Amino acid sequence: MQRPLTTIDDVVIRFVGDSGDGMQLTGTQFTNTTALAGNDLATFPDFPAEIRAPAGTRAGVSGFQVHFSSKDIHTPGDAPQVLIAMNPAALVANIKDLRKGGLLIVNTEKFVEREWQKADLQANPLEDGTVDDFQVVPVQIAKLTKEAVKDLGLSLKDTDRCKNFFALGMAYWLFSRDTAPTKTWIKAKFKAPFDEANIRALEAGWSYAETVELFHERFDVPAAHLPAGTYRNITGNEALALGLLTASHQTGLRLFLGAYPITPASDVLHYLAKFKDFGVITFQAEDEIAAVSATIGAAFGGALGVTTSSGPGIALKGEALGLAVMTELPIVVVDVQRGGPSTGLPTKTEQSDLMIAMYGRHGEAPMPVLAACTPADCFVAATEAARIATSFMIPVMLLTDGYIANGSEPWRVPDLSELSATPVVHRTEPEGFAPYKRDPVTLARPWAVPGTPGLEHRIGGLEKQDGTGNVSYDPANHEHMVRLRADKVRRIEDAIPPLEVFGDADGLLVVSWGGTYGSVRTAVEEARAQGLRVGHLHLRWLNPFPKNLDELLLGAERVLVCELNLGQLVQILRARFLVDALSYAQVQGKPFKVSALLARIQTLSA
Amino acid sequence: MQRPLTTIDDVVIRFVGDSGDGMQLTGTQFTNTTALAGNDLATFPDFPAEIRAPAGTRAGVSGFQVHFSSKDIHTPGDAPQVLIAMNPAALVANIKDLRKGGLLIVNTEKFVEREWQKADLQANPLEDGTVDDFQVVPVQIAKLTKEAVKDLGLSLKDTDRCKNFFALGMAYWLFSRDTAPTKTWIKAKFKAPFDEANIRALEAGWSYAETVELFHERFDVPAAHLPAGTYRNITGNEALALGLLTASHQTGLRLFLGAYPITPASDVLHYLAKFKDFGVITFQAEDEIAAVSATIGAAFGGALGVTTSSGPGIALKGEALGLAVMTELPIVVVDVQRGGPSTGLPTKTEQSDLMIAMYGRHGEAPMPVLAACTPADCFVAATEAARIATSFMIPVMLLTDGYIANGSEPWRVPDLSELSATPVVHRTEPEGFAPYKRDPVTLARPWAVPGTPGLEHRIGGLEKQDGTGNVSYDPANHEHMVRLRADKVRRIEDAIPPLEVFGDADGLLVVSWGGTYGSVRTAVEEARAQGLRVGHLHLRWLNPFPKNLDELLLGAERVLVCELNLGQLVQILRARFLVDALSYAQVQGKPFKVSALLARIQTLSA
Amino acid sequence: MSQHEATAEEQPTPSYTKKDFMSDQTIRWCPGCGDYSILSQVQTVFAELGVARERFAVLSGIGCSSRFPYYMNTYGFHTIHGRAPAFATGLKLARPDLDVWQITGDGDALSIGGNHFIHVLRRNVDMVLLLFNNRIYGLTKGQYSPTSEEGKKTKSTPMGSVDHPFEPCALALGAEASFVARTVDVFTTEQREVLRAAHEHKGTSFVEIWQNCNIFNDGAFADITDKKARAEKVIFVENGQPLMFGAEGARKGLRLSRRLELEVIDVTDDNLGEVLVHDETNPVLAMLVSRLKPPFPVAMGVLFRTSRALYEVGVHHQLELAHSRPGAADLRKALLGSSPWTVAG
Amino acid sequence: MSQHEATAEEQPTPSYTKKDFMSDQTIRWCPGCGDYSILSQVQTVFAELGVARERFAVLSGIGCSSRFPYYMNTYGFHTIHGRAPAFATGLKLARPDLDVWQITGDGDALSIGGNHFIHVLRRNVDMVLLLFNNRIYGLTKGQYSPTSEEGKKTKSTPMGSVDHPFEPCALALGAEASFVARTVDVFTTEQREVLRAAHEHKGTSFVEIWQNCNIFNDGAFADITDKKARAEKVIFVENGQPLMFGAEGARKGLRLSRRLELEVIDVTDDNLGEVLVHDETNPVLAMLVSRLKPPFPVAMGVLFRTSRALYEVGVHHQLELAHSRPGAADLRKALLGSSPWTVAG
Ligand SMILES: Cc1ncc(C[n+]2csc(CCOP(=O)(O)OP(=O)(O)O)c2C)c(N)n1
Ligand SMILES: Cc1ncc(C[n+]2csc(CCOP(=O)(O)OP(=O)(O)O)c2C)c(N)n1
Ligand code: SF4
Ligand code: SF4
Ligand SMILES: [Mg+2]
Ligand SMILES: [Mg+2]
Repeated sequence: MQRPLTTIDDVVIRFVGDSGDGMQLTGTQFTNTTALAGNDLATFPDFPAEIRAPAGTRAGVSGFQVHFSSKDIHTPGDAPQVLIAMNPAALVANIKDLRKGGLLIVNTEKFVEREWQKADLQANPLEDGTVDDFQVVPVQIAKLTKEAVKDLGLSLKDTDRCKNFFALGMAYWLFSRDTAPTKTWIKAKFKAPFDEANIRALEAGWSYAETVELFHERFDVPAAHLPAGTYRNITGNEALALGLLTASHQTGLRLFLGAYPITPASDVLHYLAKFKDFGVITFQAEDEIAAVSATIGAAFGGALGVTTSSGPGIALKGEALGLAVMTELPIVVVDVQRGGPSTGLPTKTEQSDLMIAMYGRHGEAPMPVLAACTPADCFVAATEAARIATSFMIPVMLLTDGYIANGSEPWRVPDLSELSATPVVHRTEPEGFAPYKRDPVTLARPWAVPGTPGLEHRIGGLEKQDGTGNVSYDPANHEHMVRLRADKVRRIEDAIPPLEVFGDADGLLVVSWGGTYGSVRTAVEEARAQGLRVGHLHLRWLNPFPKNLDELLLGAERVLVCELNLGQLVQILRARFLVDALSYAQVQGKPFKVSALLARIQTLSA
Repeated sequence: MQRPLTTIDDVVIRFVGDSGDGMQLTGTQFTNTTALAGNDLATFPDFPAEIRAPAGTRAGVSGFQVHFSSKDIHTPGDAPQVLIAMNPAALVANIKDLRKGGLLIVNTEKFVEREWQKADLQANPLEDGTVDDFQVVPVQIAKLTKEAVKDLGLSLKDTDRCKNFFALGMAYWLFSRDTAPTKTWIKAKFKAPFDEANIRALEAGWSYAETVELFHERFDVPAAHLPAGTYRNITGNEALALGLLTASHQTGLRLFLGAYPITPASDVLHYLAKFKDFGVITFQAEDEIAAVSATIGAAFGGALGVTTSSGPGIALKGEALGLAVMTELPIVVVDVQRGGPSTGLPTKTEQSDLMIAMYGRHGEAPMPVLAACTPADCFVAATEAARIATSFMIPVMLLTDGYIANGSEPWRVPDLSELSATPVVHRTEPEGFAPYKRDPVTLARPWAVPGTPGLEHRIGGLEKQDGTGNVSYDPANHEHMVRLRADKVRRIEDAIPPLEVFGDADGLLVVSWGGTYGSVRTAVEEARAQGLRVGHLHLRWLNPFPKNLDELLLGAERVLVCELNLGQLVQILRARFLVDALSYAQVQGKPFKVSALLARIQTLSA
Repeated sequence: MSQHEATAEEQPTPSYTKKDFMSDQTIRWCPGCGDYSILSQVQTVFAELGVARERFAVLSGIGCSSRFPYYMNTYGFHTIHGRAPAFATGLKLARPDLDVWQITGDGDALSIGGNHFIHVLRRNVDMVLLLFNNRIYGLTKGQYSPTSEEGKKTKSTPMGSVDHPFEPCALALGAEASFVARTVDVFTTEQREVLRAAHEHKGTSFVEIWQNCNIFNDGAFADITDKKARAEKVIFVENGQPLMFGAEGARKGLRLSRRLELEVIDVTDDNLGEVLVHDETNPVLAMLVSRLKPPFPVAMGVLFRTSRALYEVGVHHQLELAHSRPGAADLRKALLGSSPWTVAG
Repeated sequence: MSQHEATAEEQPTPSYTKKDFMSDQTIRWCPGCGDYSILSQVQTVFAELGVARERFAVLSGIGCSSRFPYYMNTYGFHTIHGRAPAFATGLKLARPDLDVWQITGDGDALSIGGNHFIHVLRRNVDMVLLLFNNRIYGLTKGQYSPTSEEGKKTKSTPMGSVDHPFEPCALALGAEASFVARTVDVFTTEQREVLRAAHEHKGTSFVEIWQNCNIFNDGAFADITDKKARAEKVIFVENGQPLMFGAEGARKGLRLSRRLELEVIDVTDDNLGEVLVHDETNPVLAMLVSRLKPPFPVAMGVLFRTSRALYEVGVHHQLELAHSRPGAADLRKALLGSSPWTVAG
């Protein structure tokens, strides 16, 4: 039976299930297919800290949210319209987010007493009122999947593993998506008979939705009007890896990554390890201190040195970073922030490492700090960090976070011709060489690497005499050098673009940095659509600040700084500009909800 | 011949020579004798980073300055009136500090061509105009010493080693000091015939000054009017060690020190290692991470855990401190600050670790921070840190610096009855026990230590559920806990005294923290003596700030924050109170000169 | 100090069952993980040791294995990555009355924690150190570890690792360990024996436990855990016994060659005397057997045990000695220092 | 990448004298420090190696010994305490064309730096690692170190240390070292020979150099540096030669006992065959001789040497292999990923 096809602009769908249910894979496939359909999109995977928490428990719930649209969007969405829940634990952990009246597809076979109990429930959530406000679509996914694959000789366990494709098939039907890309992918990924089994499950899901009158309508989300070009879907960690690879291409330097695995930064190591054909060296060190030390060693040798980590690992790198500051060697340090303090909430997102990025070294050891704002922006931020590091001869700190690192969005892949070459040439000329003789503009010292005849010299962590680079205990030289290192960071302001305010610069100025860009921008857009005098100021550079930040902050009627911490940037802004900026802080291991931001903006605008 | 005896109030004398010349020992003896004479005093030892730099070079110059007075004094003095220089390198490195018209005693035998050359000089500094502005007293110290000890059968090298006592003898004569205490000390310290030799050298110096008409006058510096009591001379590191020992006595807890040697903190380990009879455990760990980890382990076991270090070591402790924050275990972390960044100027002083003390941990991991202000104050600060740590169940950061750690002053030794007992009792009652159930006032959780029946529980670095202490990934609980940990620090404001301004609170308010107390107080005293409307506000607690800081800052006409860094406290004050505080920053590896501070105060008051 | 230490010997120890050592926390390891078996053995053995439950302190670093303390109904401390030996050292120094156990993984102990690992062994702090060696980073989802074999393909080594692995027992021996043993997650009886021996030994008792990570390195030890192959592939060393192995009917033994290398011989009544006899106090033998790899059988059991001074005992001995001196622990005297003076009122 | 590596073989190496390796920096060690002698031997040997001066990179941590790079007229990097092996690994990975040397102290390498030390050895990065072992912390003015003997009284151990020390060579062997040698600051000829052998070896060449700190641990090695006693107290091992020592007329040798322990015998023509012959490829022998202590003679020379894969070679081999595959290093392709799509203009 033909169901009406409703065209809508914007959908948020969330797949939730047990860690073993393959929700991450399902979400990724839905995303890729949706990307190919030309929608703008943003994703938010959310998984537990355990590898495999006990099946059926709330601790084991894994989710993947996709927001897709025919408009330009910035976040994975606050609240899904569609929730596909594979078991009771997943349902109860997620139902509060589903919009009133939203579509709830449940895998009914799991809604039995043994399963509610694993989820610490006293009753069947399908029957106790929990789902009253929603359009519930109960489906015997397991049974239907079993039938679809029954003659393939699969074990029960293997059969059960196909059921996420059944769910995916239903979702495809619902949003009129093409199943072909997923089939191609299944064929490439699985061996017989599992390829066939998964394809059958997928098709069975589609057909079931098509045939049985479960749904009253079908939706079409037309393609977004994206600028022309070739696109791909990309996560922040992928974009970061590609940005670093590109920086190596632009500078002509070998890329060296020193890293020790840590969630959520490990994937950068995994991605870069695949680029051996580009000469990329990835060194899985014995710990984070060795990782940063090897990176500085590689930079001493002339490579583009990068070290990636997250909170606990960043804390360990502080001492060595002081040495990079003192020896003025160009490295990029990436902190993919997660929930702290200590081991904290390792798989959750947070922005609470700004202060340690700014001040986590003993002595006066300033470092430039910048932050990426969306998954795709990690690419740009990485190239920017590398450009500043090598042109100023300085270690640079780049902040991302778990939210944008694992989230994804479509990215217009730049043409190689768009990637301006910024070749770095090591010094070879002995005439007039001194290790700490500086470029008058950037204050960069020469990068003279071992192997170059006539430039033999020695560097180290003791205070250096400016020019010669010799060890110096001279008080005046020390003061000079401490101020010079601070000045070098300040001069980067000449190499970065001025800030632009989105919307009204003279009303309520909402300030964000890093991965909260999307939610803040959306909230400001919505506030402006409601006629409020609001502007959005997003900071990529946190040290130094762009030159015009001063006038923008002082020109605003009111300043609201939104951060996923207890208010770190707001402190720096207050100190620097003596502006009575307000703080909107949230520390829950998850991104801001647009609705909450909007509410705050409304209150302040009232 | 009897020379006139002039009574003066205040003297600054500096002994300078090669590292091998025993200047530290000479200075210490002069200090002790002066202390026994009842003067108030302050000392400033200044030695090179090398163990033994090449003899005769500027890098090898070692100095010891003593300021003594019949008045109450706060600093070792800006500029000496008397300089005793054992060689050309020492002379040229120090002469610029000697007051115009000051007395310069030189060991003439070292002023020969070979020796100037070692000091990178082209001419004899005694002859090229360098010393024109001073009263030069040339003495053949080596020859005279040799004669004094000639029949004792000493080798040339050993003979030469006595000459610092000759110099000391001259200084004793000049300031009418008793030689007896030093003689007693020599007898206890040296074996025959070296005891005899040193005593003879000391007496020869005294007699030489008495007999030969080198000096036109002799001075008497009468005893200061110190409050009644028993005094001793004490360095900051000694006072710190004794403060910790006393805290152990007050709380009834075993003192455990986990430390890895590092200049200038090592002496705390050395001093505490001597108190084994008190049950003090000193653990020289394999590195700073092990040191702090063992300390936290000991605190888990119920001990008063302390870890001491300096900049590079503090940077390494950040990750583990996050765990102490999360597990709410009471430890004291001492940072004896030195010149940074990186290895920096390891034997010089600085206040550049305030920011890392506040923010050197990933995530939101606030710690209380306080700073000692004089050598003797390290005692008070240590007991205070331990009191707060144990009563709030929180890791506390205590800052001192190389200047007060090595400097000394007289200290009125408290009677045991003055040391209030603040006994700490570990929880033993199983009834109603939960590891994160809190005291309603301090928010302290119970300190339940292994070995206690019925209180078995587990702690760790993952976010904790308040109350139960179970691992919790709940977003709302995380926000609650992050804010609770911050609140716990804030509540310490109820346990610390309000601030008092010295002088005018409504004029120019000069703010200091830590080891700059003495110079700032002296400068403010001098400014006030000149009739300027100036006040001094010294902060012991940097996190939290005392409650009345707000009103004091806002009540001042102008605020000037003086620090040996690029302006760290000033930033925090500006951010917190939005006060347009000015910064007076100096980063030269040495303390402020009172004269420089005074000049700045005068300019701002004009 | 005294409040706890004093109570150490007070009451008779209650008799326990394994259940007394099971905590109320839900276990979060993957179904099928080798850690379950180890947990079960440790709980069983704890119940037998005659130690009051509150005296146990179980510490760990970070990793799947390091979740262990949560599941033990004792005092527990899940610390930070790699540093648990230092936490344990501090705890044991402060509280020698406690029975300290440390759980660690191959990454936790040998990668980030290598330094603390070798230092606790050389100091010989009296504690048990259990290293769950699954030759992989479990918790961070499958990177190679310092015990992964060369050529291992993992997420971080798509073309295979080029790192030569550590042999944990050999490293421990080089680091002055006084007790070195090896066992396997599924060898439950042998494992419990090794755990008992480790507890009995005075000093840092290092036990390497081969542990299957069925998610990221499944079957790493399948070769030897396979029941049929076991007799041929494993040699259970026993002090004073000849080093022999082999399935029924096929007696094999180890002999030392002239080049000082081990070689396998088919044992007959004639050459039985040539078979090396295991001497657990001999470091050379320990080194030789610890390094045995296929085609040789791998060695299990107590490879090495020697008696040497305990760190915390040495430390406390000095405290007591110092305390026993006349005029000791006089705070007023300590505060006054060597040259005080008095100012009259 | 290519800019430097390409030039490695270009010019013939100029011939150097020791002076070419002396920098213009004033030496800041105490007069009489053993470090001077080592500096002199290293400078002498560098001049002989046939390596262009600019190819040398000398790295160090922190300590008196770690000041070394400042005095060498080569590229030098005085890094941070304990981490130099990691800096060196990064440098060598990025620049396999360089001749990397690392200088460290007993505190730098074995206390704070223990982890990096064992990891560089197991990875077998091609470099020379010289550990100046003075059994004390020099730079921080005299605390005991992980190689100080038990009972040592220092500033931090007024009643004597209770730490059992590491035997650096044994630790290195346990950590998979491929080259282990030992020498003494004042044994200048033997030291230079060891340095040459270390340079020649492919892999991490670990050399322990006993070094006198005449300020804080004077005479620590006086026993064996004393010219007269030396023959009785030192055994210079040589590959393929019997392990013999003794003053003229008194030939002594080492024999392996039945308990697998070394014992000293007076060598006669009859029992010469019983004397162990040094085999530098045998790890057991290396372990045995490295642990010799008085009353046995101490062993000097190359104790162990084995050939195994080099870390940086393995890494670069994979890079080349990957690069040689069809369609390799296509940036556009890498950026596009596996499923790009096109939006028309
Ligand atoms: C300082 C720090 N770095 C990295 C991590 C991430 N991390 C957690 S566990 C682990 C390794 C786990 O491997 P292993 O010790 O073998 O334990 P397993 O999970 O295999 O039991 C890593 C790298 C961390 N938690 N802290
Ligand atoms: C992180 C850190 N911790 C501590 C120190 C202080 N420190 C410098 S050198 C040293 C030990 C030196 O001993 P060793 O390595 O044996 O070298 P030596 O001076 O004896 O040659 C220490 C503890 C430091 N510089 N950095
Ligand atoms: S990932 Fe491996 S080691 Fe970790 S719990 Fe799962 S099976 Fe066990
Ligand atoms: S302190 Fe010792 S090791 Fe350091 S330079 Fe002096 S003699 Fe050499
Ligand atoms: Mg593991
Ligand atoms: Mg040393």
